Amino acid sequence: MTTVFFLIFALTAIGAAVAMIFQRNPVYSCLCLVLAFFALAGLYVLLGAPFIAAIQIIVYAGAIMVLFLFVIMLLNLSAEERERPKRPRFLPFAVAVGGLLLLELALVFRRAPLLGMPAGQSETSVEEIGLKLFTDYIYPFELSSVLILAAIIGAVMLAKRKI
Amino acid sequence: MIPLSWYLVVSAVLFTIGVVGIFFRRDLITLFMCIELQLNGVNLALIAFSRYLPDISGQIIVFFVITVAAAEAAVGLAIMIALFHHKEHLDSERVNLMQG
Amino acid sequence: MIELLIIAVKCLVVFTAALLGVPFMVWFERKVVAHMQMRLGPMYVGPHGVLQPFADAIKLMFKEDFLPPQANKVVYYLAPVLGMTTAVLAFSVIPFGPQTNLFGLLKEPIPLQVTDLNIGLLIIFSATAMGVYGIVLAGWSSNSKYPLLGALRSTAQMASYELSLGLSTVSILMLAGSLSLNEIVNAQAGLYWGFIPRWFVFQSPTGFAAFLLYFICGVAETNRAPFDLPEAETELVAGFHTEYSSMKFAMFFMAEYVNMIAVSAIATTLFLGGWHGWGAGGDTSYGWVIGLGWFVAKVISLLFVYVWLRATLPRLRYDQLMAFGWKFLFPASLVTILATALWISRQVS
Amino acid sequence: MEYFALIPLFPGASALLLALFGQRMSRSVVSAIACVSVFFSFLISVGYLALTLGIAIPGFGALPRDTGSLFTFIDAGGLHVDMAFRLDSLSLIMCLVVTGIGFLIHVYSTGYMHHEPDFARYFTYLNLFTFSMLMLVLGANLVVMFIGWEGVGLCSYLLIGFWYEKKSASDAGKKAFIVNRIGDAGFLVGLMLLYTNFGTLDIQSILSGVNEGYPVGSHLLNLIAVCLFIGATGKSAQIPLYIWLPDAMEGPTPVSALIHAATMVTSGVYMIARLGGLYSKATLVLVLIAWIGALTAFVAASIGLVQNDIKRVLAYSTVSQLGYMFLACGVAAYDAAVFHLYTHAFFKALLFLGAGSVIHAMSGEQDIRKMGHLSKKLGITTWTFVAATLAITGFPAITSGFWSKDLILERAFEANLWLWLVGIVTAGMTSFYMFRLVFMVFFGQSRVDPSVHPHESPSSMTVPLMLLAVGSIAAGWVATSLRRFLNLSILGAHEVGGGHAEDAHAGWTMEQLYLAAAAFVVMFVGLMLAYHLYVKETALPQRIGERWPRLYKLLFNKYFVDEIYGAAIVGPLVKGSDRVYKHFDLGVIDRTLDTIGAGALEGGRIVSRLQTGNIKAYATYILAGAAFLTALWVIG
Repeated sequence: MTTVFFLIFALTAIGAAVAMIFQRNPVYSCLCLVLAFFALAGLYVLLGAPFIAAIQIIVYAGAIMVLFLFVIMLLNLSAEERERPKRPRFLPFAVAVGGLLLLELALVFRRAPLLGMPAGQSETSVEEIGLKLFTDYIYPFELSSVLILAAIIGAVMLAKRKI
Repeated sequence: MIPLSWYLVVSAVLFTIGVVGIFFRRDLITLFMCIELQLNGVNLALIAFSRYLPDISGQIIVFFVITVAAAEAAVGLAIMIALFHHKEHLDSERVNLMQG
Repeated sequence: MIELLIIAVKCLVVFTAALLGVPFMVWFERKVVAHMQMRLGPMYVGPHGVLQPFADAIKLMFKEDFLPPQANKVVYYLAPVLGMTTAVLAFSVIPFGPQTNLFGLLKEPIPLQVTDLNIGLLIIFSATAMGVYGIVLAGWSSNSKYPLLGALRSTAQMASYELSLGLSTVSILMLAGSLSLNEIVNAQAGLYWGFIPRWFVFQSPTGFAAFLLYFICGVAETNRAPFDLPEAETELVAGFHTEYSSMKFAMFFMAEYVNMIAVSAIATTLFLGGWHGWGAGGDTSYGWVIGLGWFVAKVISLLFVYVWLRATLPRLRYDQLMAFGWKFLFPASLVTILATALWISRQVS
Repeated sequence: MEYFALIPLFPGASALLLALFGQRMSRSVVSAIACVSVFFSFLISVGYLALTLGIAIPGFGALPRDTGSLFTFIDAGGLHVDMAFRLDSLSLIMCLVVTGIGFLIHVYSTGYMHHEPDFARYFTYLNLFTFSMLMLVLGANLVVMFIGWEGVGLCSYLLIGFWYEKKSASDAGKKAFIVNRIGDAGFLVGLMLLYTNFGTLDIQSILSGVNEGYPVGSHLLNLIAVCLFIGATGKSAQIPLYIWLPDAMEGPTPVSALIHAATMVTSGVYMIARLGGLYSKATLVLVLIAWIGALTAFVAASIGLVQNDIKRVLAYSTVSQLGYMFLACGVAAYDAAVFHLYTHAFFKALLFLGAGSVIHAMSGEQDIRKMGHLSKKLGITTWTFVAATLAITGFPAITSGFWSKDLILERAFEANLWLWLVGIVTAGMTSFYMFRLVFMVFFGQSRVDPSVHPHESPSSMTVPLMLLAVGSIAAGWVATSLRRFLNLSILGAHEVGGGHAEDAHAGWTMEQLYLAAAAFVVMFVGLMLAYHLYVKETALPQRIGERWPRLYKLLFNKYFVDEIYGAAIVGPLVKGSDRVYKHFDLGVIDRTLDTIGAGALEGGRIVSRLQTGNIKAYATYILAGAAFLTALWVIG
């Protein structure tokens, strides 16, 4: 049962990702990515991380990708200009390096010890994450708030033509 | 039971697709999305390790990655809007203001 | 196998109920608004026009299904489906009543809830967050000026109000200590001094503030008056669904009403004690009917407020809307959280 | 608590204060700060003197006294240098001279420099000089001493070029500085040799090291001694590096009095006396020092015979008197050298200040041919100047110069007859040119320009003159006890009571009487000759000059030494430098650097092509790097 779900989610994620980079229309790319994120959220659930899965959907799919879509629409970006000759300057390189990287990663994973799922491990509760976050990771947490503040100010400064 | 390496393979494939996408596509928005895809590939690996080790820290790191990604998206998209107002296009191969 | 069957049945029931709520809500709204405006409202189809919504539905079904020529076909079809789906999704985690074996029909008692997840509230937020896609995509795929503007407005509006919406529920999480809606409801059982229910609205001084904030944000999230900017007739024709007609329009229409019901149901669950009320049936075999009754009564009261708002308040200007969201609701919800934290820490110590 | 560490501190603090805030202070405040700071130092010195004389003052202990390390100055590798001071009889006498005479000259300066616009700068330099000189004197190790040594050189340069708008003044400053650098190079080499061989630069450790480990006449000691002596010839204006001192007269006259007569130029003598234990064993160098001293004394005196500038005459007399001191050092009579240093400080300061008073009165005129019969107008100046002249010429029995110069000649006689001969002839010449000066300036007929109206100087100038006059006469009366006191430091306590220190006590031998008489005769002859030539028959000098024109020209042009140096050293150096500049600097260094710079530029241009501004190119680099690193990890 789990294996089936895994296969469904994994293949969806990969398929959506591939579709994303092949779609000429940015809106479609965006939607494909949202789909991939959903599939990933499914994988997270399978991995016993429902909180992260929910966050993935709320933040990634529900906020970040909406932002992307918003910008695409605001700038009214259509499909890439077709009249300009497509010069795949980096395409051969992309294929070569991508293949190389994949190969390398495969090698690395083959070497990794094949861990089985630890027995009796239930899914992580929000409480555990919260405890960890506000004890061991309190400084990164506070720092991230500063980061977000900086991002807010930066975004406003950049996007507003006149403050 | 699904072995860890399956998740890692999916993670690697997603990451690689992101990498390939960066070379394959031209408009900056899509490049940005490819970067998000790469981040997610890494996130998957982190969560998988967090599950199999088991160590909850992996999930915490993913939490931070998502936070940072949100901030990054806000700033990055703001830059793109500014750039579009300036150049009327977002073609990565025609944006080379930083040329040395 | 029986579990799967039960879940399937539950899904079906909830889905049908949600859909059936729509015509009722349409009729309810028209009648209430009419009476508030000293009119009668629909009177001819059925007694007091109760069948009017069904007549409307039949009319919509037979209308021409128009596809704008430059429209982006796939997305154009996808958008209303997305909107409808996300609207219904929220109901999957809401508990409607206590456990029951349906007058002995089942051996084991089942909860009146499709599924009880310990991240239930997050699921609701996920659904809300995804709701925006339907509107955005509808506006964009129509390949038309007004829908696009309506969609952009609504994106900005929903993204803005979603923050305050989420924050306003944090105080409930702090009080209940759980994300599971079932546990949240159970934390509100009982009465103070025998007559004041232990709803979260009454449990802490901040509860009511949080409830108000949540409800205001909820109204904005569902694009209802006075926050119905995305479909401002006078400015944008009909907003994001200008180009939609027939059943696809009907789906947006339904999605909006389902969303209203969902927001009310969530507000009931989080703040108004869910199915708890005075004199609930307890463990008796008919207790679940009373609980369900309480739940429906509370939801309908909130829906009444929705209609009331629509009949009373004028529409906000767009900049007012944004300023209200960011400059009032957002800080207010933060203050509420802080106050709740102080309250809880005092209670604990 | 070692209070004497405060001695250099007061002028130093004052210099800092004046340097920072002097421009905003009124003249009276500036002069008060400058004078009072030096006076404080003088008081402390006097306190220690009183203590030494058996008057107990609370907080002051017996000599010698070391501060120990005040703080670590240098700690690099094996080299450890502390900031440490040592006060013994030698440095105490020097302190008294520097602060006492320094104080009087400070006071004098407030009057002399009264119309100077850059008043604060002058006193900043003067205080800084006093500070440096005291560092030099008190330094317990040669590094601290060297700091003072360089500090006084710097101040000398700054003060000679005080009127830097005048080209001759700034040139003279540069000359002094450069010539001193040559000497200092030798001094530094000496320091390095000392450090490599003794492992320390602490004076007492070095002296005890020399005392224990080295035979008399050791080559190493000779080498070190000659290096340090080169430094001394520069600082103390000896052959061959004396040429800067006459030019240094471009500075304000009180500066000439303090730096270029009384204190700084004697630091070479002080240094040799301080390292007497070392020099006594460097027998070869001692002979060299003696002859250089004698020769300098003679040469300078002979030039002084014909100079017409009042300050130049005094400058050559300074060089000449310094020659005497080195002559004394050369015959290992360090006590005599320091004793002469001490008396010379009084009368030479007095001479310069008197000359300053004259110049002040003459509104800047320095040519003695345009003076004459000034005794009428400048009573105090005249009599103090005469007192100083008697002292420098060694008028018997009552003047301080008699005691010190006589002692030197006596020691020279004991060592080498020829040295004595040169010394006695020089004494005669000294007598002649000094009285020539006196007669031409103060007596005879007035040749003063009618437009100039000489007037006596203000009391701030005359009071120091009178005090110094008293000192010039009386300073020699303590000869015996002073020498004994000095020998405490120079010879070490164990040698006091034996050797030469005893003979002064034993009364006069016949030999000493003859020597003194010879000196007196020579002095008297010089006096009479001057009187005859410049009061009686004033036309005669002219005729003598015409009779031996070559000799006159040779002397008048100072043996053409500047010209010889110019032709032999400066000219070739300039030409060589020019050639080096054109061929080596431009051709090799500049071209090398230009090539490197151009290479970097070109390299940058090539590398900057990598910076296409295209995001994908950057992504390519990153990816290639990531792939490479991962590959390394996979393979490794």
